[in-house]
Amino acid sequence: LEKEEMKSKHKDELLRWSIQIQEDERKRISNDMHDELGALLSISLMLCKKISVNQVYDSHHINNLIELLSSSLASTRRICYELLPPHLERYGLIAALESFRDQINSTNTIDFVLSYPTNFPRLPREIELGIFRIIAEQTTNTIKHAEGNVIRVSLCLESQFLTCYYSDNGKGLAEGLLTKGLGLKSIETRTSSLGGTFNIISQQPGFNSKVSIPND
Amino acid sequence: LEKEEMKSKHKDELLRWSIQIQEDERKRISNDMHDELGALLSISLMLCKKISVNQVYDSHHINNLIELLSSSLASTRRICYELLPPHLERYGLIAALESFRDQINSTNTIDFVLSYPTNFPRLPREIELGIFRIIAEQTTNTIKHAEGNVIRVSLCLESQFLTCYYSDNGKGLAEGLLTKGLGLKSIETRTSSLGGTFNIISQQPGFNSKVSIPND
Amino acid sequence: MIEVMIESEKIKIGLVEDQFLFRKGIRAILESNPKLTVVFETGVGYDIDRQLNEHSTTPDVLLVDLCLPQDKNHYPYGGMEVTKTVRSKFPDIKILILSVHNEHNFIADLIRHGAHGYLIKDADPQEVIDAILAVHTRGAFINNYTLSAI
Ligand SMILES: Nc1ncnc2c1ncn2[C@@H]1O[C@H](COP(=O)(O)OP(=O)(O)OP(=O)(O)O)[C@@H](O)[C@H]1O
Ligand SMILES: Nc1ncnc2c1ncn2[C@@H]1O[C@H](COP(=O)(O)OP(=O)(O)OP(=O)(O)O)[C@@H](O)[C@H]1O
Ligand SMILES: [K+]
Ligand SMILES: [Mg+2]
Ligand SMILES: [Mg+2]
Ligand SMILES: [Mg+2]
Repeated sequence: LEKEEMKSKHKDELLRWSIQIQEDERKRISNDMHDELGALLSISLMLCKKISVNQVYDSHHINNLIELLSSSLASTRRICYELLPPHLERYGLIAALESFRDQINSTNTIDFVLSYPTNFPRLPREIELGIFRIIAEQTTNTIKHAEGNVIRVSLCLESQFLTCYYSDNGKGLAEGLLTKGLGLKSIETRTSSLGGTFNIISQQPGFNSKVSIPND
Repeated sequence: LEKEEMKSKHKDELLRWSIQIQEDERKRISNDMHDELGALLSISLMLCKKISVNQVYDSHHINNLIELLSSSLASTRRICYELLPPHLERYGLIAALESFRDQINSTNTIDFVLSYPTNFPRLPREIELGIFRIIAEQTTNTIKHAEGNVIRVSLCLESQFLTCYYSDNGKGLAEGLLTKGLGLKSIETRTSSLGGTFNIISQQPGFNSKVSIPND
Repeated sequence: MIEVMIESEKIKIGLVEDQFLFRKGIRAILESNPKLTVVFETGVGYDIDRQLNEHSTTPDVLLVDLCLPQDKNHYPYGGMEVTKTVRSKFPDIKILILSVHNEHNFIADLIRHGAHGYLIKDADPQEVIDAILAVHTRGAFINNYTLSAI
């Protein structure tokens, strides 16, 4: 019974985290939009009004405007991409991960290696989305904390389980890490909402983890 | 023990809902941004490039641009506002609700009446945010489903509890409503994450509900 | 030199795009070119065949947005669906897709379903005009990223 109580408390905790993560993200996006996009657009509008008052063609202003609008569009695309990887729903997990890998690799600072069985099938939407988010979250962590330069992700489909191994060659978790940030918490809420498990494997160098999700 | 199992299953369900709600919102915002903002910004940029090639002042293009940029800015603001009610963190729940009420009332189709005790204190961030979201969600429902024209919200602070009564004068819930949308589910996950309760009161005409949150 | 085109020799363009301001802007850009005229505009694609049938002038080239409003039963009806319908019922009309997305899978899929070209919405205005001329005279417009997608 005590064990049941513990479990129940942990579930309350997961729900609280999940909502905290959501509100955190809302705040981040809202700030991004306000500070980045909002600012760029306000200046653009001001410039335009100025051109309209002057009633002359001024290549300096127009070039400025082109630059401002290009940045606004880039930041819109970035925010959209983060919110929903565009390939995922239509073309599935593998297409989305390949595009994600290519994007990471194009920065030339990290070598992202992705492997999966051939003929990997489409899976239920929430599993595909969940696995994608979990891999993206871990990748962010590697980039932010690990000081490594290789990421390996491999997906395995065995009978009733989808397993996702993640590893990097960085400095690994500090011994006895106690303070989880929202990143690891979001991985836990995800895995748990899919009825699966998330384990950090600490025997090996670097950061290593395994996510298992039932798929039936 | 069976009751414990039911509770545990319900908690799993709440967590799944919570994540589904989050992903749904991400998708909605991403689509809004892509289709609205993305398109507006793209054509603005194209117009600018056209002006830059022509090297002449063209009032028609410039007026177009001003219209496009104003519209982009408005849509950025709308998305930001939905993500994070602007007064909440700085000025608290009451200020945010007053601003929300004024916005609803300015449409002249619904009379939103807000009441609360004088000297209503600041509460923990997650409670303020939670109550705000719950009221906003119910307001959306009234506008969408109720065909009424009055909303009453009243907040009470008693010893250890914050209570929020919500009512409208619309047609009320259909008898024996079974299919909850994400709106009512999000209210449940919120209340539950705050350790509180959400009840729909069905004896009265219109839609009536009560949310209670412990505040200690 | 001032080029004067007889109206009937201009390339006739149709716009399928749900954003009014985008239509207005692209129309201004296209019509400032003497070889082009916009003869048809719509904000929805789900009854594109009926709309084209009822319209007096059939466009030579349709500029089609990738994301369009759902049909009356709330099913998606975007550029992909418009492409399929128009290709089967109006085989002479050339289709150029316009989109904010610059994603390879989308592009390859659209070309496979018969679109004659694909442009991102913030392309250079000259590229849009080149694309229209290319699909009209040569039947296809393949720029570099379309090539790398297919
Ligand atoms: N790949 C990694 N290599 C080394 N340390 C890591 C790695 N991933 C996580 N950590 C450590 O674990 C901590 C918790 O990670 P978590 O993602 O939960 O939070 P965060 O990244 O600090 O913040 P947030 O994800 O909320 O932005 C990190 O602060 C970091 O010290
Ligand atoms: N104030 C109300 N008056 C009348 N009916 C209501 C009211 N609020 C909710 N309902 C009914 O309850 C149903 C469920 O509401 P809920 O908010 O959960 O979902 P939704 O509004 O249909 O969709 P979503 O909120 O996910 O956009 C509604 O479809 C509607 O039939
Ligand atoms: K689009
Ligand atoms: Mg992190
Ligand atoms: Mg609702
Ligand atoms: Mg569109």
